[in-house]
Amino acid sequence: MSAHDLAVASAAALVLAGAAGTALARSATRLVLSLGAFLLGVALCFLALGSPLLAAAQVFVYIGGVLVLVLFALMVVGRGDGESPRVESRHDPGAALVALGLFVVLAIVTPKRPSGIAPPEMVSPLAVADVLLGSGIVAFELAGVLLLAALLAVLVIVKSGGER
Amino acid sequence: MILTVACAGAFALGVYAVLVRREIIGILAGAELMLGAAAVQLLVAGSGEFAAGASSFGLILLVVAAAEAVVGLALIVTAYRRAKRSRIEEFGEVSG
Amino acid sequence: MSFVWGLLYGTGAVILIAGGAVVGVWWERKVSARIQLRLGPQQLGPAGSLQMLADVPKLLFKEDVVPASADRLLFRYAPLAVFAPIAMSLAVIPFWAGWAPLDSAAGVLFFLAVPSISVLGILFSAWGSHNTLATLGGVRAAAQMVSYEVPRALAVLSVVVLGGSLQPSELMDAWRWWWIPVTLLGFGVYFIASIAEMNRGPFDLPEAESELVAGYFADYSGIRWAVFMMAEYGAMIASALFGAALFFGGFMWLPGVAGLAVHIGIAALIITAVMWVKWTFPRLRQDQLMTFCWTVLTPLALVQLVLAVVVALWL
Amino acid sequence: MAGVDEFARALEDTPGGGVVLTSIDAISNWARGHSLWIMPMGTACCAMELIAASFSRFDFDRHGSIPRPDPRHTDVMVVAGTITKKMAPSVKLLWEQMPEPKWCVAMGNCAVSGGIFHHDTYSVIRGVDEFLPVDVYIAGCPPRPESLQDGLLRLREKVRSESISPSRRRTVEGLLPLPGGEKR
Repeated sequence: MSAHDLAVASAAALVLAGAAGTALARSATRLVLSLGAFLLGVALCFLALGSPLLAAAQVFVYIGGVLVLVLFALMVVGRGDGESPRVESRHDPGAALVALGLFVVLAIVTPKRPSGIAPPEMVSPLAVADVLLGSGIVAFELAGVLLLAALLAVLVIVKSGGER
Repeated sequence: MILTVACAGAFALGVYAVLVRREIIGILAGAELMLGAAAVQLLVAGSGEFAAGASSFGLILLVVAAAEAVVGLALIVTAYRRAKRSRIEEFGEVSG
Repeated sequence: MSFVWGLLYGTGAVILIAGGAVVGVWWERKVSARIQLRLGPQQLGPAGSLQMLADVPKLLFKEDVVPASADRLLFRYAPLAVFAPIAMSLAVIPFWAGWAPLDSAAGVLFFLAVPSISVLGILFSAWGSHNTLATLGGVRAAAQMVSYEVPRALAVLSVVVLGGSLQPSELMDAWRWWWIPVTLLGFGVYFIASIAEMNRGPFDLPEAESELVAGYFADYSGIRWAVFMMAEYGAMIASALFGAALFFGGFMWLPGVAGLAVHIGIAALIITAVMWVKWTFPRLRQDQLMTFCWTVLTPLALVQLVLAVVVALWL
Repeated sequence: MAGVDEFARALEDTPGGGVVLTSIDAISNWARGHSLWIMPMGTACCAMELIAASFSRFDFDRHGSIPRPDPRHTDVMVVAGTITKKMAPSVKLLWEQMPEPKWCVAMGNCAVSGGIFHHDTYSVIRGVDEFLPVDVYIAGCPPRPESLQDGLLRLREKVRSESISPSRRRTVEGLLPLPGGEKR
């Protein structure tokens, strides 16, 4: 088992543990901690798959931005008593069965990368830029439009909430 | 191999969280799990000659997921400020 | 092999930040004394330079208070969650021609991204304290740090556009002296946004002592509080070294060790300027802070970006 | 603090550990004495002198004393001014929030003995030593910053006799009951 395999395995373990914590945790503190572990694990996976740009962007956008916002929303919604707010869930065998079936199907169907092969070459940010501004220009522009729409939507939502 | 299984697990756990969680923040976290797992799987599938393309579409996926999370959180905070509620059953009536 | 290298680097970064914090606190006390017509530390060592040798053991031997209502896990490890990302961010700063400790292809983005994890540590400490003042301070810090990341990243982007690379060593190879006038506005934005990013005055609303006592670290005593202070000085050192390299060329002026000395000298000047700003300007109000970020700093950074793009295309 | 206490006890029990313990004591006492950070508990006119002490003419930062607003970060509480019965619980709470080791300086006649309010008042506490373990008393109404400086330097001498070991510490009862019963 090479160092790269070990890195991949630890990243995968972090992803799985973080996901389990996020789905099953009872207190909001644990939920946020697990979500942070999951997002960090995803960033490590990106790094192990040879995309440092995507890993840095993941840390920048998710851990520095989205996770902070989640914590922020929890602080706003769950304040009052000193306790960490509880996150309720209604566990149900049907849902578990659906999730399990999905897991089996996904694990069988999705394409795999054989383990034990050499670490992939690092994708340079220039190559990504070539794709984004070349063949992927439509998707890139659409993502920009989507971001603008999201920005306007947030402004409208927050504005209308403040009126009452 | 191991990454694919872990991602499938994370995705399934995300689906489970969306199905069983009652707090909206928990549901949003489940959606984040699914998107993250899908992004890693995209990179796994695209490693090799499509690496640059997979990376760029991973980036776009990141943008979409971030936009979704931000709008969702804005909705939660606004709903809480309006009616002091944050559980999914409490949003039964559409007209508020 | 890479593991050993990482361990070595981590130890080096912690020693560098600790040493930098010791010198930095002494220097700050001297600078602030100068500004307020005082003398500053005087008794221990020449010009009081050994004052921190008394302060650090004192903090080490202080009682380690954990409030009864605090979330113990979050409260205890939050200082580390604030400190570690800042120590990590030192890794991508280029110190030598063609060399940075971690010369990643996305190094510049790494420098902007990793310190933003420390916001999470601040929120954890604020939430873990279960203290109104700490919570208010943490919420303020989060809002401020997430907002000021935008102009800071845009300002750094203008240099990236001129250099055409996100890799620190390549960027420094491409560096030319005439970038300084082109990116001067960008440096101004970077300087102000960095001050806000490390929660120092006049943007130190998260720890405003006149209203929030000490904000998110109000309940920390002894060594844990010292780790917070070390993180603050570490952020200052990292931002100054990075800014000195990207906006002023750093080691590019002279070859070899002399270049490194020039780099550190420019960074020391930037740090002194940060302290000067802190002890001169009064603290802003929260709404002024946000308005300043979104209506002044971000447009200025965009203007700088357009300027850099025009220059890069014209070449 | 518990960890440090256990460490000190273990040192005392090992033969030859006393030498190490006294060396650590010497270092920590030197460090503590040269870095006495002030918790400014200013309630009346003495507070002006206390404030003047950290600015240009007197500048206590010269010998390492800086004021910090947070009780958790400080070592010396300087009670400067009249403490009324209504104020006393807050003073006591702030004192309890300071981490060990901590010292208390009673600055000015009011804090020493009630001062001009010693006779014929119903509302003033006759000296903070009724509920705080005072280490240094500074007379004056108000005392000049020079005398506060003298008081802090004397406190530094007192700190030299401290120890990190609980059995060698000359502890005074840290928490006295509030005069007139516990009222929060």
